[in-house]
Amino acid sequence: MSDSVSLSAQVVILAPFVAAILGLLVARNRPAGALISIAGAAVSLVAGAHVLYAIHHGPFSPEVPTVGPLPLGQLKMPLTLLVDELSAIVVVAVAIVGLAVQLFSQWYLHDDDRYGVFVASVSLFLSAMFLVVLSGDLVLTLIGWEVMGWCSYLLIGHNSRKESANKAATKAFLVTRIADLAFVIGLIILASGVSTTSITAVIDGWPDLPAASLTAAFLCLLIGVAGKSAQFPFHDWLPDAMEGPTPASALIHAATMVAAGTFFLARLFPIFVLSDPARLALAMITAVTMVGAAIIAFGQSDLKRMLAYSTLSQIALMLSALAVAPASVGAGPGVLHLLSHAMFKALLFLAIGWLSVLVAGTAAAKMSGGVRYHPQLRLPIAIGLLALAGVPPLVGFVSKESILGAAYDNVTELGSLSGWIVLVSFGVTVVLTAAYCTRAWLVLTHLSPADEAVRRASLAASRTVVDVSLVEIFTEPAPGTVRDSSGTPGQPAAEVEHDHGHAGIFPGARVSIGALAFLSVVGGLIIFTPLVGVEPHLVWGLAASSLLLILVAWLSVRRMAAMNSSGDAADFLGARRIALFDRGFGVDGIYVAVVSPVVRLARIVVTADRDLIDASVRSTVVATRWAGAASERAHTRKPSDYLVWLLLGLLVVGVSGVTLW
Amino acid sequence: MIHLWLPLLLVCVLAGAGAYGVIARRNAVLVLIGVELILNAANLLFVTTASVRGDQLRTGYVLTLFLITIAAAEMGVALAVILALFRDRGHIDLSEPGS
Amino acid sequence: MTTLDILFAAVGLITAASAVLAVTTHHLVHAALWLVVTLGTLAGCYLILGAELVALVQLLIYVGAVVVLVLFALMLTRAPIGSSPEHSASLVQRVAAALIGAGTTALFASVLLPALGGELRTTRAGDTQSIATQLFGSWVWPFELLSLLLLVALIAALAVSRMPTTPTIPTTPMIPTTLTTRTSVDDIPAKTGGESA
Amino acid sequence: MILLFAALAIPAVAGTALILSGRGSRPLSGGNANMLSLVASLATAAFVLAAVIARPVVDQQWLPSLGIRLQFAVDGISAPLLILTAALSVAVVVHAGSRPPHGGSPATFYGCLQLVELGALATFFARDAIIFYVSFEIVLIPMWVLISRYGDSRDLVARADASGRFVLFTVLGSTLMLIGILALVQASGTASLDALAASRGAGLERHTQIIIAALLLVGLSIKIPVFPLHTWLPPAHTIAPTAGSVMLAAVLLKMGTYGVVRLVIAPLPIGFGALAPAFAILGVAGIIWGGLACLVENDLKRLIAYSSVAHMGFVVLGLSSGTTVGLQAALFANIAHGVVSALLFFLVGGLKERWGSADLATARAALREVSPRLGFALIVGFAASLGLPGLVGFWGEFLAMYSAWNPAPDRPLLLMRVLVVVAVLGAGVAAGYSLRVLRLIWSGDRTTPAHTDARGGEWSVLAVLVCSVLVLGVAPGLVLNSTAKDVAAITAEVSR
Repeated sequence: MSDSVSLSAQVVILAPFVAAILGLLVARNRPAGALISIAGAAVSLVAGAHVLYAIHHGPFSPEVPTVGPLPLGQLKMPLTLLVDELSAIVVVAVAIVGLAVQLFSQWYLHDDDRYGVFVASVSLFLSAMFLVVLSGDLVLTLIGWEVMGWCSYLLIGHNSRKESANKAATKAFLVTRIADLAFVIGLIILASGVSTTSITAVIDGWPDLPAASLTAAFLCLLIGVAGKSAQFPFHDWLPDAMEGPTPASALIHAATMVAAGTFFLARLFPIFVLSDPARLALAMITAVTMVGAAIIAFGQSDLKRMLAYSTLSQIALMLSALAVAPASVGAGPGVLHLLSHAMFKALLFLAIGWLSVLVAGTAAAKMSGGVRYHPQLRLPIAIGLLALAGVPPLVGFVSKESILGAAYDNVTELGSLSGWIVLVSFGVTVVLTAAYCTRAWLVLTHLSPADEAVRRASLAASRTVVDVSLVEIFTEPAPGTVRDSSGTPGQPAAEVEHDHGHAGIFPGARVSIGALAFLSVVGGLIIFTPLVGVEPHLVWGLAASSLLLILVAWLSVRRMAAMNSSGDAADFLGARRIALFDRGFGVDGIYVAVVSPVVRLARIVVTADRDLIDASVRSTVVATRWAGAASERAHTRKPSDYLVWLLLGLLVVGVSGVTLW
Repeated sequence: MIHLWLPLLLVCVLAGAGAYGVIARRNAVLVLIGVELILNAANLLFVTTASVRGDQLRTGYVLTLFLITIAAAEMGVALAVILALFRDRGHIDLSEPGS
Repeated sequence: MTTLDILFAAVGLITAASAVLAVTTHHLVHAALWLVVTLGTLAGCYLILGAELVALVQLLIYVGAVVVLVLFALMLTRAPIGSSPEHSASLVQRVAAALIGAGTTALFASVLLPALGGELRTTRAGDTQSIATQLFGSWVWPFELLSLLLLVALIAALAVSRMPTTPTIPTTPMIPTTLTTRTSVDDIPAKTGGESA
Repeated sequence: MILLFAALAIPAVAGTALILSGRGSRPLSGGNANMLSLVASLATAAFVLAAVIARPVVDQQWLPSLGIRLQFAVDGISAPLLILTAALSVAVVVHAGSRPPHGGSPATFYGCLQLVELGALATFFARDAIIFYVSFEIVLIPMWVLISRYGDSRDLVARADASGRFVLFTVLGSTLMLIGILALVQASGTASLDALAASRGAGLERHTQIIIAALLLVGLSIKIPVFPLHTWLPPAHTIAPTAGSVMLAAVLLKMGTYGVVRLVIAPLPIGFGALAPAFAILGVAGIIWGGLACLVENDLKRLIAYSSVAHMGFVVLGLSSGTTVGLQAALFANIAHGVVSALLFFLVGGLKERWGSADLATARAALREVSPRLGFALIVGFAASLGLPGLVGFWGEFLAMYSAWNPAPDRPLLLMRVLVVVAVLGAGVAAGYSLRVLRLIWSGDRTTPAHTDARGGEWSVLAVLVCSVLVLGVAPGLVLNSTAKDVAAITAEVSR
């Protein structure tokens, strides 16, 4: 039995990896690429399911070998996988989303000439994500972690013909990479404490080691996690990353990669709880992010970007669970929200992606009334938004309430500062989340075709966004429809439907959206089954009050929306403020302020390299020439002078011979 | 019986005078005179040591004889060079820079 | 003080004085003549040290031949008769010469006098017969080589004096071609020959 | 033993024969010379491979009056480097097959390549310090010919400058190294590298060790090159023909670090320990310096040369740590840099031929659009260059940083940790310049001026290198297992 678990765990990672390589080899062949990529994800799902099944039904060895331990003297690097309930359930969730995304992109990118490369990158990404989840070794985690970042770079920059996509990709990779530098140091500190990179050994060994080092390690790791999960102050790359094709956004920038930090901290939770300063830091970061991102999300004029900000907020939520959960509660609530968020956020992204194809854009103005025109999307989007808002009995409700429960436990049991911070910011976030969900829903269901032209004009005025050239995505149709409507901006959506309309959507894509919607509904119930192994912890009083808050938000946003002719509650803010929200309050400027001194320093370095270091080398040439000229001058060409030197030399030789003998 | 410091002192004086002559003179022939003095200092040293040592091979004396011969040969060649120089330049002043 | 000491001191004093004069006098011809005195008295010194043969050869070759050569050279190079101070070097050079000369003297004195200076020795007879025996016995090969050297010197002197005066050939300055100066392809030393193909 | 001599004799004979035939009145044609050279390189590679497997040992009296023995052997440390050298020699010839060298007879070009291979192989085979030095020097002149005659002929001043720099720097370095070697041999009484390594500096005073180690380190640092001594590298790379750049970056630089392991760390542990902090500081300075220079450098070849400086900085950091992990990291990073820089130089050399220059400021067709193969190789190359985990560049950097974080007990802990933090920043800068290059030449929508994609020999070379980058990145044990035993012998650590 144990052998089959090991084999399945290896297959989970290898299948998409092989699919990525094969996919690259057949990149020109669309059907083969689709088959390979979907098969890769499907095999992973089956293998992952088998692991999940098998570990509940029999003994197994949690340590699974990979490429074998590396001989590194006093540092042990076993490079093993670690299979347990936590990793198995997350593997299954990731595999589900991955398979759904692969199916969806077969349709979404069906006229993209780089479809083959795209799905190969997604396969590679899946492999890396599985590696992070199954990793039993800090180095394997790091490998998966960074490869995910690289895939994210490739996928955001998928449409590399577009400058804004290239910029967004570069920004995303650089921001996460810079945060990862601290992550690497954190890993090195963790590993050097116990002279091994095995995660189990790290968890076993660190409780006996100095707490200060542990805090230092975790603070470094938190920077990395904040970068990867787009937490304040590294959060600004994620909205820009929406330049990538929607399936990639759904998978990487909503469901999996950005949540990997949560998983990693959950993995290390037994020692993470030992470091109160690190937990407080995490609580503060997440509190800022969850409230700030939710506020910004409300004002976004682009629904895809709104989802991106909502992702920030939700990830902050799951991280905050780790920041406050008492050791007795464990990492369960955070992981639970990870799983539920993966489901409903992927669902939302795919549904919005579908809608964006139908209406040729993701701007709120273009999508206005989209659900009314395309009623087949009504149910998936409604489920997604309700789950996001945390309405029972959907999956989002269960997971959020268990986070709330964890925070409540913290406040009642430990009474720590971080517990209060999270509790308060959670309350604010609940209201805000409900508000922007309501707003999105009202925009999508708004029906006033007569006002269409007016709204377009007013929106064009508000679109003076100078963020990372993101303005293109508002004015251009989604990547999948570039060819169809290029040159005819503002074209009625109906014409695009000929190519991409509802009639054209592939059954696989529909099934994948349906499956995600189904899971978002029943997931909340599944959580209560022993299969997941996480016991949700609900505090009914708090749950009721949060529901009350949701209701208040719903009503007030409705009222705000009704006051606007557009039906968009955010218009209440005014065009200028919306532009500010679209820029994410100008955080991008901070990055520029960090990068430009580096570039200036680089210019100084190049100048110094030429005018200081190399000049000192060149000066030896000058010195040699000068010495040559000087000694040439010393040669007067007068024999009598030479005779002086000759005899003087002989005398010196003689004297030194005598004295030194 | 003789105190050796006397001839040795003469050796030193001759060598010093020769060295002075080599440097202080501008005329090539006079420089040669300095060289001769140094050579003779060497000769005197040979003879002095030979007189007090008196080895079987009579090395000191024989080498002195050889040295005198070599000096003669050297003088011949040197003077020929000086003459050639004189014909070439019109002077044999060693303080003038060469071409 | 032995008799020989007194004798040597007298002769040696003349030798030293005339040597100094030979290198300091402003008359060119006088210099040559003071050289004669030096070489002659040096022969006397050899006699006192008991080396008759060496003394005779000194007189014969040095005084007889070498000095004559010097005088000829002076005449052939149109040496001025009478005092010619312009032929002595600058003051700086003479000071340098004096220092180096004094230094040489001091150097030799510091080596020779401590080593041998305190000794009082009988002068062994460097009798002619034993020298001749050795010269034509043990030393015969060097002796013959020396005669060859003389012959070569003779021919060389002849050749040098007959050498035609040649125009001076400017030598190429050695300037490194790399690093700063423009170098054409041809300047780089060819490693291969078959470029043309 | 016959394997070993054959591996050295073939390039020697082939190289001499090619150079001689290049001098004749009817020189060998380019195609024939390429074919001959290819056969020779393949045969050499076969013998090297056989020697690596069979591990022959040669130990014969050679110059008894000088105490020099003809000692050659293969061990775990030199084996990967030997394979790298032999494989790249084949690759270089294959790659040059479709593009005849400019500037002189092709036969001479290939002959020089053979001699470079000879010198590099002999350096890695040598187990006698004097023979090591002689082999080290064999490389110099053929490399100089490659740069000065077959280099970029657009700017003759720059070419003369680059080749002159190369020779002068290297000769200075190897002279210092020679003095160091002689002092080492004199002080320890043996020239055998094995005996020197076994003695571990026993019987040598601390200050003697420090002086000798300093001489050797300065000499070898020029070759590596370590930070303030690196200014010969960018011009040499820029000017050299593709084959020359590849051999220079992938093989010649490795001789420097290999020399540090063999001549300094193994025989002079105390002396190296005293100098290691300074060495590490310079290495890290190189990481930052090279990385920053890459951020604004506009000549692609120079950029890669500066990135080489940065990568070698990690090797230096690993070497300085004095632990098994550090040495393993350094040796692995050595190989990794060999593979990655070879890939990048093949690529950039090909691009320079297509573009006419390697200037990044000029607008070019996006590689992803017009030449996807080159684009793919480029993206893998730069991903490896920025140290992306899972590719070959990662292991050396990560392990070097780990080792410097936990250095040997006689190293200053705080300093080394500060250096790690700075080195990590350098890794961040590496990401910056890699993405900068990718943005400039890989992505974008320009399709003019169009150029051809890689195919034939060029593509096969690139593909093999891309595969090596992946394989070594996924399975670093291939190299680490080879070096482990001998590294442990050098550091003589008791595994906890």
